[in-house]
Amino acid sequence: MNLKKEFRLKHIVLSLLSSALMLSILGLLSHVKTNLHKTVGDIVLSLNMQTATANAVTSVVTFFRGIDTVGEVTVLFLATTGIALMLSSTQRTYKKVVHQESFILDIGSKMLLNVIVLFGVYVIVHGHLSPGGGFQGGVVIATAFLLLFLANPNMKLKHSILTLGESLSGAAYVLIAIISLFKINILLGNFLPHPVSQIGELVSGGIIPIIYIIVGIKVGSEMSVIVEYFVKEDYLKEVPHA
Amino acid sequence: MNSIFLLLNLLPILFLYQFGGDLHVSLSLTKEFTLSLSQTPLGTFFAYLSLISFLLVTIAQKSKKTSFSYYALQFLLSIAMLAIVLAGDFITFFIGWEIMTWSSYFLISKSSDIDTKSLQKYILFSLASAFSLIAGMVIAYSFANSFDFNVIQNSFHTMPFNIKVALIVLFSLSFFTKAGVIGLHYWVVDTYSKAPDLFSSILSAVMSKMGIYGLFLVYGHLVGYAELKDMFGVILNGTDFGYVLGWIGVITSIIATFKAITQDEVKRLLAYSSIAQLGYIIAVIGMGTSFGVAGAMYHTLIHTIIKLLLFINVAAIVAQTGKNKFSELGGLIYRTPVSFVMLLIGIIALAGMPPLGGFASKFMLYNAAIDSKFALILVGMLFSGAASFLYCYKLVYGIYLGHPTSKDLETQKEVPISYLIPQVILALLLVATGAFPGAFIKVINPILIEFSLNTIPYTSMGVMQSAVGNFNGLFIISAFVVIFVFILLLIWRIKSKAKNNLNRFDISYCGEVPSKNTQLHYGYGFGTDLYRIKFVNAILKRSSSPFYEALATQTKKTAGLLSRMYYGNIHNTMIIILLFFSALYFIGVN
Amino acid sequence: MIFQIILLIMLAYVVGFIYMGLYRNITARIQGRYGPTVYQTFYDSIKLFSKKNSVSYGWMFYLGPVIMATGAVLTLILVPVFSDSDFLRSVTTQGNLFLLLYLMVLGPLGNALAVGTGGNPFGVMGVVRGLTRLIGLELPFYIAVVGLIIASNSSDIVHIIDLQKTTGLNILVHPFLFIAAMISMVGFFGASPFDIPGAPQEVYSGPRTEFSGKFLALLMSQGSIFAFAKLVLIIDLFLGGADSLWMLVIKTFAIFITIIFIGIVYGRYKVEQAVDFLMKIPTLIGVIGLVRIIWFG
Amino acid sequence: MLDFFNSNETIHFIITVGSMLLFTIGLYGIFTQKNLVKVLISFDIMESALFLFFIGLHYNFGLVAPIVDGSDKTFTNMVDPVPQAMILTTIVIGLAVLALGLSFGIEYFRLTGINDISKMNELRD
Amino acid sequence: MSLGYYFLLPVIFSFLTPYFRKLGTSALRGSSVFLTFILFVQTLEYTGVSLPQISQFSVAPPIGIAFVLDNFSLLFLLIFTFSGFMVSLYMLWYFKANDNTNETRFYVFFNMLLAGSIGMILSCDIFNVYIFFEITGISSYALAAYNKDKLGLEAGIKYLIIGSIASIFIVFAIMLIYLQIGTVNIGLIAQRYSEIDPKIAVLIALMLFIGFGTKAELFPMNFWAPDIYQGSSSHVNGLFSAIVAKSYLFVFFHLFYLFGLNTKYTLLIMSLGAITFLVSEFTALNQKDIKRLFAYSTLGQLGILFMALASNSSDTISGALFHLASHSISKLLIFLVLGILISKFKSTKITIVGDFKSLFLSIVLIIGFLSILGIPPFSGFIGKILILKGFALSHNYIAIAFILLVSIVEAVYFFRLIALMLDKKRTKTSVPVGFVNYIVLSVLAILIVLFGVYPSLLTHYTDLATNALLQPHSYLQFALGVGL
Repeated sequence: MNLKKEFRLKHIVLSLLSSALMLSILGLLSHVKTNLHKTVGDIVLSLNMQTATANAVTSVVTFFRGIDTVGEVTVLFLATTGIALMLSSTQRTYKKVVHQESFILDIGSKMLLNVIVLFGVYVIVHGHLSPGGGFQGGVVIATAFLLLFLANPNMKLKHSILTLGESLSGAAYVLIAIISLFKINILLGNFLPHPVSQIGELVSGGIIPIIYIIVGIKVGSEMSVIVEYFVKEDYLKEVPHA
Repeated sequence: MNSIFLLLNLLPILFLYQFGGDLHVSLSLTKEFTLSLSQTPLGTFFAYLSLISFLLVTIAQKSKKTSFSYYALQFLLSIAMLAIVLAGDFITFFIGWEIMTWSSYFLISKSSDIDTKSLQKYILFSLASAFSLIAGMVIAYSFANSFDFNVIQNSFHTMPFNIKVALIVLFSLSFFTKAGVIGLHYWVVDTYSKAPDLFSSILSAVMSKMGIYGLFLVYGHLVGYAELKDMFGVILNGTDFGYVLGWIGVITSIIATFKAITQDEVKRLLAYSSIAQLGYIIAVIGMGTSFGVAGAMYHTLIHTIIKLLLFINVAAIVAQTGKNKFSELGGLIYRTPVSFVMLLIGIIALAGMPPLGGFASKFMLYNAAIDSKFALILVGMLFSGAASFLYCYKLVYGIYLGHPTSKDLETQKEVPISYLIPQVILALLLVATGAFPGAFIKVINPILIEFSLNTIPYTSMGVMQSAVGNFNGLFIISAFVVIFVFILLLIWRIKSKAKNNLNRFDISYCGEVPSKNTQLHYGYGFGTDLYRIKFVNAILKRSSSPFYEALATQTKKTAGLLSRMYYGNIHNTMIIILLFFSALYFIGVN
Repeated sequence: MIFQIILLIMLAYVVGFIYMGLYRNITARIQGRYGPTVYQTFYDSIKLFSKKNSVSYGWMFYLGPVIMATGAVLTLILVPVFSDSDFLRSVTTQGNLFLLLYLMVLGPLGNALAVGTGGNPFGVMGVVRGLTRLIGLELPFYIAVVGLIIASNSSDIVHIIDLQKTTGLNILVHPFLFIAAMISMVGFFGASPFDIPGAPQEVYSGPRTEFSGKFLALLMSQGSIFAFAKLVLIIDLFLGGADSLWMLVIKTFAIFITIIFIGIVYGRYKVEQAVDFLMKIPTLIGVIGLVRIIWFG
Repeated sequence: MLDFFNSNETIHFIITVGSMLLFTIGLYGIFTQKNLVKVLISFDIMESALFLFFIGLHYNFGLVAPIVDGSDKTFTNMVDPVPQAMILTTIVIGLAVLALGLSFGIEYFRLTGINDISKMNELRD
Repeated sequence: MSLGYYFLLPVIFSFLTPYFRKLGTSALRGSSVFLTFILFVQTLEYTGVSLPQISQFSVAPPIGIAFVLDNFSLLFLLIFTFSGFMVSLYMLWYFKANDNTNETRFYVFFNMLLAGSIGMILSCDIFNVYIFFEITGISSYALAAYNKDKLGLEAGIKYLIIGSIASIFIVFAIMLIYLQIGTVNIGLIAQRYSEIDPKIAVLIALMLFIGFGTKAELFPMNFWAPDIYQGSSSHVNGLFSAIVAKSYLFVFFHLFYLFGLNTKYTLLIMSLGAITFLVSEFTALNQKDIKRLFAYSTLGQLGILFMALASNSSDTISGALFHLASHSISKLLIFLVLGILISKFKSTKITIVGDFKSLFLSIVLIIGFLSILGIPPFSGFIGKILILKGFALSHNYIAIAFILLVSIVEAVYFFRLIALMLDKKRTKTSVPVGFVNYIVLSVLAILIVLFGVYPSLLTHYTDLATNALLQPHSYLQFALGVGL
């Protein structure tokens, strides 16, 4: 009882302190945006026409701050590898879950899969024209697989294909960056033709849609792998070693 | 292997001889640091001293099975010491100093009876000494903008007074630790006694002298005795500084002497004796008079010779018998007669008795004290000298005289010749220094000129001059020999044949007949009854070990206390980080 | 010179033995005994020289007494016996006071070595006692000597003697030092209360237990020579030396009789008591004298 | 009245207050919660608060999303795209860290049965 | 070669590791050695080039992102690529002698750890730095937990939680910077930092300080660090100590001097560095676990580096950079040797250093120890004496006394270990070293000795680096895209 009270006291003190801290910071932040200078974003917007990309955010993500995205993809890749390291079943055997098969669920999920994947592909492909892009689309695709797992926990993904997608797309991204170096002497430059007149069309913006497609493949496969590992953790029980 | 390293040890001597006292080399290490060797008379003296000691010890190692790494480290050590004494700047000096520290550490660790605690003691004190040195040298650098000795010497008088004092204190602490001044001697005894037997001779004879060299370097060369006098003022006929150092040295000497008397282990006794003898040197080194410097220098020489002789002697006995305690030894006089004579010569010199070199050096020391009118310091030195007769006698009695304590001692043979050769050389040196004390004045005068002190008048090889009287070593030794031979012949001629080689059990023994099992080796433990004398008891019951042990305990406790912060709770760590942020935020923003 | 030395040794030998005899005689008279004749010790030594040795423990046992005697003789010839005379002056200038201080210990060392070789427990006990006593005994004497050296700024005895002609006798100028030195002297003469090493009643005769025949004779002879040398040293240092044989005898006798009278009054200390005492009273007196010289001299 | 709500200052203030409130909730979670999952959730809440704050403060009235449609092909009067891109990146990174943390947690829970971060103290002095 | 390869090459190698694995383990290991080797050789080539160098991505800064290499980052680049090369060679032995189930994944994390650290020191865009910060972070979390045992996972979780806290602070700071001055380019921020509202500026500085200070293991934000070291494998610790901690340190001080925070916060950081040094060296005395012991030793050395690097004087900083390089090499050496011992004895008690019998290992280990203690003729001595000299020239005697006094405490445990090694009473087991380790360890040991006896090899670069740090004018110009 006493102990509990003490702990509560600690909580109260700490939360009061954090509130005080945040209030104080809040006071500071109230005059935060003073716009001393033109932001980089404003310059980017003014330059964006040259990239022939309708979506300025996409051009920032894949072009102006392209190396950020390479890093981001790498982070995701590392996380996937880490999760695979932790949760991969190569060192453990799982028993099959007794799963009550439901016809409707099975068929319904498989039907929905196509629709969802299609939507994901759409989001990816139109990343440079409308809100969305590789990351978003990739996650949409991964949700399709999540649906499959929810319907049938015993399902297995073909890891070799996913790894292929993951690795090759990543490598392709880097290769594009390097090819650009040879072509126009700038890493990750937009070396494909990207006439401004094409803005708003599906084929526009040079390498930007290609990069987003690559990112989409990569994110999609990685997220699927992550989803698979976590779903299996939830559904499948480990068989203790003899 | 021995002969290879013998030749290798000869090389630096030849090298030094080749340069003939005028070696000046420098090598740029970085844009700030230069390694430079610059030979001074002082350095040359110490260089020859250490190199010849190494040579002699290497000779003695011939009959002891010694590994390659031991020889290599020993050679490295000798080179490091050469670097120290020839250094022209502090970087070279310090590099030599530290190489000396760790190479000797590894040499000590090769001993069979070394333990971790002694090793730790040795290295920590050595490093403390080194760090004190490094602190001094960077502080000096901050004013002189150079590590070069000459530059520091020239700019020393421009430094603020407190910096001067700090420098002197730091350097003194560093070198005092190496020389084993009382209070800082905690490592000395354990290390000397547990080091490999022959290496103990190097430790005591040569390595402690590096501390003395450092003191000379600082007091004589960097600071200058005139500057010391200006800084600290004058008392009696000497300087305040010399007076303080005099008392430090005398107290060291007296305490160590009494501690030495009560030891049972041979090498521990020698270790304490070493502290005591270095105490004499320290007592006069700060006086800043010609005799002070000369006395310290001469005693350095004599003490090196004596300690080499005694440690090699003891090492031979330990190697031969496998015993290193007075209570286990005894009665070796007729089994190892040459060793006995060598030890006898050694202790006669150690006690400072005429006609050997020991007296000449003592005479110089006393003259230094008289020169400055430091009467009580002089009395202290004399007193400590008188007390040292006890341990000298204990040394010779416990090992060679009396009765053997065990069967295997009765059948001992003379120690191997390789041990005896260096001993004989050293004994001859002692006789020579006794007979020709004046010869040393020729060596010392260039050093006195280097320190800009008056030179000591030189009349002839045999005569030692001083302001308050002189003595003729050659006369004394020849008179001694003549009278000795005369009385010997006289006694010889008196025909009263003695029954020789009496059985050792055939002694007056209160009417009882001692049997083979009776313990007859009495008196090896003498000195322990000194506890009953109040004054001595006050010295003996005190020790620096409680202080250092308490220090160690407190450090450990602090460590335990601090390590409780790292108790592995990541939640609290997070909270601490956030609280730290809030604290800094509230301080920083408001 | 050789002749002079031999003469001096003879003189010391005779005077020393007579003093020894006197010592025993006077002691006996004070204690109400008749005592031996004055020449008794002399006879003893002659007798012992001609006697056969019963024991020997090898060459060191042989050499020990010789070293001891050498020390005594060397001390004797280095002490200026007569002031204002060239008697052995060329020899005495070769040494100095410090040398004498150390030579005085050479004898005990030789003794100790020989005794140690013998390995007799009582002998060793005596030696150990003697050496322990030495710590205390030397201290006041050193203080006195150091005081004189600093006061006269010389360690040359002849110079100290000469100086007393102008400044007055040291016994009057530096009485504290004289008292300290005298207390030490009592010990050096092996008189009570410092006759610990010999201690005839407890440990036979201490260091001398194993000696007999010519060795004992040699020990006795060197003892008397040494005693004479010490007495001469004291009168040189404090009483301005002696310019004639008569003065020498009178002055040495005066010192000697003082020592006897001091010694007779007291019983024997234990060794630690002796050292304790010596480190307190005489040392204190000496230090007072010393401080007087260096700070107020 | 509506003008008051339509002013940039008001909307920025509301967003700041709201996001900082969210941040405080996250901070509270860190301070009080010891379950690993809850701690990770708290981090996520804090990150979300930051995203909200950052994006929100870059929205001014009258600005549109930085995408051109067919008719008007100029990038004017648009929201700053750089913060959005940055937030997109940060979200993915946050996701990655969260997933990795969860997988660590799962594995650790499987080995020891502990999910309380203050009890994970096998490594300690 | 473009600077961008420093990041892109490891990335592509990482992505392709599964395929290297399919070609065989030797291809996998060889790929990593090859990668680190090119990076190292490339860095060596940069030593002969006039710096700064810039290589842009897509668009020129300040709109886009670029990698800028100046003399300050060159020093770190040399250390990182060299350490990486050495570790990758060492791993050839490691996976032969130990369990290699997850070898592929190890190489992914290893390559990216290197790439992330290098990116952090090269990038001139603070948000990009944050990305690399996270790449390094995630790689290190995974490497810490790599063994999948209880301790490793605990270390991973702890590291991850701390990393999250640090990243929240950094993100917050970046957002505030962008809100204030509308840019994330370091050059522009440095130019405009003084225009920020002073209170907000303090807040930003504090947040960056907490973020990078936590990762760079500054007291009192380092309570997690020993746990991580204890839980991870020894070679991973070598990476943490030689590369990761140093990269955070780089960013910390780079921003510290570029943003002109050195005028205000010198005393704070110096005293925190001093406390770090004191606390960790004392705490190390009680350790029973060898990895944890050296974790504290690392913390202590970082403490000295914080003290010296924050000191604002060029002499001290130059010494500190020398010390940093020397410490990286020595710690790497020590951790690699410990890795060999731990894999032999399957124990992490400190007594294992007393149990092995190998003259080679003993010698290199002792060289490492002595170097860290700052004993001549090893490189650590030059570093320490340069630092002390720097402090002396600025008459900061308290710092000198402090460093020297605490160094004695440091010596206590180092020489306890050495005494353990020299103890003849212990039963010694011979340890197989492995051919490649002879090369790796002797190269490291030779370097330690070489820098000790011929320091101008390194002081040349540290002096240039110091100039670059304290006079960042040309760096700022390049960061704004002038050099293109």
